[in-house]
Amino acid sequence: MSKKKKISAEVISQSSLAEGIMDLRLKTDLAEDAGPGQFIGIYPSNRSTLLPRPISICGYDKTEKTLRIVYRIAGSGTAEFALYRPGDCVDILGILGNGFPVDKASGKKVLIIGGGIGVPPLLGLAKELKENGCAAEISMVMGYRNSETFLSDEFEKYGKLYIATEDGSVGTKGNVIDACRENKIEADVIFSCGPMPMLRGVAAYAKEISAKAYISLEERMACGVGACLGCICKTKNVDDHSHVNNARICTDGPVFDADELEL
Amino acid sequence: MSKKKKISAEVISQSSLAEGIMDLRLKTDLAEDAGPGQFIGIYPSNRSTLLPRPISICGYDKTEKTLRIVYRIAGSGTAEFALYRPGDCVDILGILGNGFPVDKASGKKVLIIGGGIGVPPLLGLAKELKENGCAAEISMVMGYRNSETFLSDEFEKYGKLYIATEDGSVGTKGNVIDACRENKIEADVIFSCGPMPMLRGVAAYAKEISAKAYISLEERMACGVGACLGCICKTKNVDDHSHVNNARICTDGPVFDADELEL
Amino acid sequence: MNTSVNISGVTFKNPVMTASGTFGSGMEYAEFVDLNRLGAVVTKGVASVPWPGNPTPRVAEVYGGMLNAIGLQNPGVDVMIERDLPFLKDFDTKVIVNVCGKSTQDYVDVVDKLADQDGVHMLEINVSCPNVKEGGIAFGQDPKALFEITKEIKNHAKQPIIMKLSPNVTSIAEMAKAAEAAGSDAISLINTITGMKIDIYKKTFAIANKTGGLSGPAIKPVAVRMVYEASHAVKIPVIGMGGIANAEDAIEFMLAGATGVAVGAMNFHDPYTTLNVVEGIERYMREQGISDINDLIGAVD
Amino acid sequence: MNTSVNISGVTFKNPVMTASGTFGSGMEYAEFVDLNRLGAVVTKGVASVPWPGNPTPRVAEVYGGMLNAIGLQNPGVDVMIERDLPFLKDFDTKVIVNVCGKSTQDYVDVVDKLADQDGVHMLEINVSCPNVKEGGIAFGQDPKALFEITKEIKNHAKQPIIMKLSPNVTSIAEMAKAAEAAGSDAISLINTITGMKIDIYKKTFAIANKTGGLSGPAIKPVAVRMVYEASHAVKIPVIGMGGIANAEDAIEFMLAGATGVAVGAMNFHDPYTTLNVVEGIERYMREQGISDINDLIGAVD
Ligand SMILES: Cc1cc2nc3c(=O)[nH]c(=O)nc-3n(C[C@H](O)[C@H](O)[C@H](O)COP(=O)(O)OP(=O)(O)OC[C@H]3O[C@@H](n4cnc5c(N)ncnc54)[C@H](O)[C@@H]3O)c2cc1C
Ligand SMILES: Cc1cc2nc3c(=O)[nH]c(=O)nc-3n(C[C@H](O)[C@H](O)[C@H](O)COP(=O)(O)OP(=O)(O)OC[C@H]3O[C@@H](n4cnc5c(N)ncnc54)[C@H](O)[C@@H]3O)c2cc1C
Ligand SMILES: Cc1cc2nc3c(=O)[nH]c(=O)nc-3n(C[C@H](O)[C@H](O)[C@H](O)COP(=O)(O)O)c2cc1C
Ligand SMILES: Cc1cc2nc3c(=O)[nH]c(=O)nc-3n(C[C@H](O)[C@H](O)[C@H](O)COP(=O)(O)O)c2cc1C
Ligand code: FES
Ligand code: FES
Repeated sequence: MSKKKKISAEVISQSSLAEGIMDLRLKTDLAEDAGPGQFIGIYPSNRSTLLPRPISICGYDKTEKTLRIVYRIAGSGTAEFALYRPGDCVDILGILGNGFPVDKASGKKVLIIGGGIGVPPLLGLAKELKENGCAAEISMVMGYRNSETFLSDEFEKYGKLYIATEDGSVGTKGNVIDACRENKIEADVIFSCGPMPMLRGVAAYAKEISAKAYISLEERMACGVGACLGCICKTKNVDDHSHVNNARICTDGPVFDADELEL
Repeated sequence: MSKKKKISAEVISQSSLAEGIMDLRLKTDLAEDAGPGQFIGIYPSNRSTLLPRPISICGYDKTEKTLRIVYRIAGSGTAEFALYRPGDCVDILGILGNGFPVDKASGKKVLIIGGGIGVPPLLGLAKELKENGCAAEISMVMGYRNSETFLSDEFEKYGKLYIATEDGSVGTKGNVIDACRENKIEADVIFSCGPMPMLRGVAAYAKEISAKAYISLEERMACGVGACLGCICKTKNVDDHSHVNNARICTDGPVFDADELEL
Repeated sequence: MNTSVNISGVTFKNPVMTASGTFGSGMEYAEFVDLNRLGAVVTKGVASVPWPGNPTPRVAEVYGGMLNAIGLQNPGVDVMIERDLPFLKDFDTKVIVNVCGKSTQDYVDVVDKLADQDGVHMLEINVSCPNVKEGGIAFGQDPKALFEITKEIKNHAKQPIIMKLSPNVTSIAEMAKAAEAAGSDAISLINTITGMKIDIYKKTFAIANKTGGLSGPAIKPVAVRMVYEASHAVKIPVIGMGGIANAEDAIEFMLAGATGVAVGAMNFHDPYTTLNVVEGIERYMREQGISDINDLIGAVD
Repeated sequence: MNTSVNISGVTFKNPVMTASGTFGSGMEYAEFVDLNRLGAVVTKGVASVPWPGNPTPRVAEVYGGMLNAIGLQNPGVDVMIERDLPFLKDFDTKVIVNVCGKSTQDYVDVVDKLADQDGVHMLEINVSCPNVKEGGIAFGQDPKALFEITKEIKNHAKQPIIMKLSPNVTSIAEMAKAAEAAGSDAISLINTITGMKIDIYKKTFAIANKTGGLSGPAIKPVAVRMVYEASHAVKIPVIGMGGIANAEDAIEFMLAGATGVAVGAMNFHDPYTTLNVVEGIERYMREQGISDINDLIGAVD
């Protein structure tokens, strides 16, 4: 793996996928190091806000050297990003984080579960598993608020897709676990990203069906590179690096074996 | 006079007049209230700097509703302004300050003396005196560092122009007072703007030739509207508003009768 | 929807005030803002006699704020009574006069002169100005001195008094308690934090006084923390200030424990700030379904 | 051109250091910056045993800076000796180990363990962390307590010690003098200023610990002022920090009286900041015709 860098990337395109959900493509050498489940830090140009915004990699093209990110407008930083137009430059920090352990999928029945803004990083994972992995089977369950099921058309290319919506407008009415049960989805390995309550549900479901679960966590970050100890999560055992029951989400994660976490 | 306002103005054009000297034209209703020697506050859009930059009005067109300002790139704010392109919007505060008392020129021999970045506001004054004033005669002395005698071509339209340059490349080698002496310029009224040492020289020269001098001062400002008391100058007598020997440059000035100041 | 708050028996139509020294006597900003919309106008500090203040430069810009060392230039209380108070009487807003002095007697003189001015609803006592050599902050950095001067002023004051606290202390809670124990009706905070800027090319201080008071958004987290600590240490109402730029900031101070809020340096960035804060608070209350603004005070604990 | 400075007998190739807790043990930023270019690496605070630190959220962004309440999570001094110090030994830079504790004995235990580590050139004693409940800042807000603990640590330390001062005090000069009187070889300042942020929509504190330490450009004017005051109060060298983002800022601290300077939160904004500061100082010296960096120290007075 190459060194992490802070560099300027060029905006290639940006469009809106759903209400408040943006799809941004960047030209950058960092794409060469990208893997599914990793993330970058994006710096607002507004000089009163100084910290990078952690955003997952949704897709990457190593030959074209492009990164794709899909994000929700959540505050001042993302609101600024939403204004970017082709040709604009943006400072980014990357490639950050460990990413999903795709090798664990080899020969296994894989289930990918995403919820809300946890959906985007799983698209890159599904593509990688389909194109370069050796998974025996790929099922996917994506949860949305309503009929704005962004990215679902793209997921369908990589396996069987189930959808859950809170308002029941598409697929199962309810959450992703409801959809798993309704469709009696079996799996050996689960990869997941989404809000913490959903991840807890995923970990419990994995136990039920005796699958391994690898889940991607979120926390407030400052450095993004493992130095500040801002972004920790609780681990069951003493962590190798910290020597206490804390792991750094930005470097030891964001993807963890659910069995190793105190959720 | 209308109320002061903070409003957004549109950039019409911007060009460079000399090394580091910019000529910016803005479309704004504030132009209707503008007079020579007054100024506006320009807000950087960089959110880490919050105070308006005071910049004198170099010219105005009340029918077209345009303001012209000429400024030197001196720091982060002006460096940002220099990047503005037609169509950009910029927040401005105005119209600020009292301006030159053009009525004092009526029937008089007028001498206008400018130095460095004090030159621009005098262009609007010369134009006003020529077009709407009743001055008996207008002479002008402008001091520059070198042969980059920005705006001098425009001054020539309004009266007899003498130039002083520090390096002697154009006109008198030396300062504006050297040029006044060399050309034995007589006057009843002097209007001046420039660095403090020059203004002291102007006040002394005015005494010598028994002229009245009205000089425009600079000081660090915060509010620009007379509220913070940041921008005072020392007055000979107790000031009417402050009840101490201080006048506010932003509202009582920037133009003062030199006789009333403790220079 | 009720936006009015009560501080020591005085009712304010809303909690939004101007921070002393950043709004002149209200006259300068009346061109921009309808003063009738404000909870109160807090005037620039006034002494018993005119003060000339400090040499220039008196202000300097810094990241997210500014330094000032005006040195409490003011025309004296007599001019305030003759000129500024009559101007303010025409508006339907409360008037709080900020009082400064070099000795206890100075403060008392001003307080006495203002005693029968019915256009003055409260007095804010500035014992926290970092920019004058004597008096001022000396009272504001020692709980005993603060207690003594508060007591003496309270003996003279006809209007309720607000002791304005300095953030340049180890324990703001201790200072708040001293003011309360001496009978202060309310407290306000924070005054500016002492700072310095050096011009590395000119090799001089950016402020003639060397140090100046830091204000603006840069100090907001410190101000919110101190308002929280002070309001948890005393029972008297707290007026919060320090970097308020918009309604969100003002609400943050109220949730931390402030009954009133004041806009300072951000008036210089945007002369409409006070009005925007008033309107933004109303919008927030509507959106959040809050019918009484008093429900916000100290609601995050 | 000489860029080296001497602090209590230790020579630094340049005055630029990393602020403790913002640079890990150097390992994390070695990907971005050649550590050989730095005057010193100052490590994250280390205690005698591993500390788990505070619950999350531990960091929050604020205008021009951030709040943190990490709570001094650290793997304990033994791990530092086995893992981090050997890593740092390979670089041609000085190593300053930042030490934390809850009791005097805690500090002494760490200092004793580091005594015969020749890869450790100085010890920085953190008695100013606002984010731990006991110890820490309690020593850093009372001159007597500071004197006592400094004395005790000095009795044990084999390396020269730097007492790191808290800005959350009424008089920084008094604290500096207490450290000097007790035998501290140098002082460093400022640690973070205690702040608070409230999320007005979620109605919660942005930091689980309620309060956090404010750092970043927002605090620079306060830090410069305190470095000026402290360096004028004592004869021992001062290491200055607080919001340094570039060489201009670093030079400002030196002109105010700092012999060394440290980059903290701005590493998070730009991981190359330390290197840019080193190069920018050299450029400034060339442009201004300054041949010895020591001529900058305290040059504005
Ligand atoms: C590893 C990781 C991957 C992420 N991937 C994505 C993604 O692919 N798409 C997406 O839309 N969002 C993603 N997020 C969340 C995203 O980081 C926040 O929505 C974003 O930082 C908000 O920034 P803002 O300036 O718009 O909001 P503000 O609220 O103005 O931000 C203020 C501060 O809080 C931080 N912050 C706010 N919300 C979050 C959050 N949920 N998580 C972490 N920090 C936060 C910001 O980074 C900033 O420092 C991810 C978060 C993490 C930790
Ligand atoms: C009444 C008045 C009229 C002026 N007219 C002109 C003009 O027509 N053309 C022109 O080029 N300049 C003019 N100036 C000077 C101009 O205001 C400064 O050059 C400008 O503010 C520098 O801003 P900056 O952000 O580029 O510099 P920075 O140094 O980054 O500014 C930092 C702070 O210092 C203030 N500041 C810096 N230099 C000055 C200065 N010389 N006077 C007052 N404040 C300063 C800035 O406004 C800002 O608040 C005038 C100043 C005054 C007071
Ligand atoms: C230019 C200026 C002048 C001030 N003058 C006074 C004053 O006369 N009396 C006083 O009590 N506070 C004075 N202050 C302090 C403010 O009232 C306020 O407490 C402080 O600036 C913090 O609020 P802010 O960050 O919103 O400005 C002054 C502040 C500024 C910026
Ligand atoms: C995330 C973080 C962790 C910190 N940890 C420590 C620490 O362990 N020990 C210490 O003495 N100071 C610690 N500090 C304080 C810094 O070393 C520094 O004094 C302060 O942040 C001011 O500098 P800055 O504004 O450049 O960040 C920490 C600061 C931050 C932001
Ligand atoms: S964000 Fe700094 S350690 Fe993870
Ligand atoms: S700038 Fe505020 S009074 Fe002139």
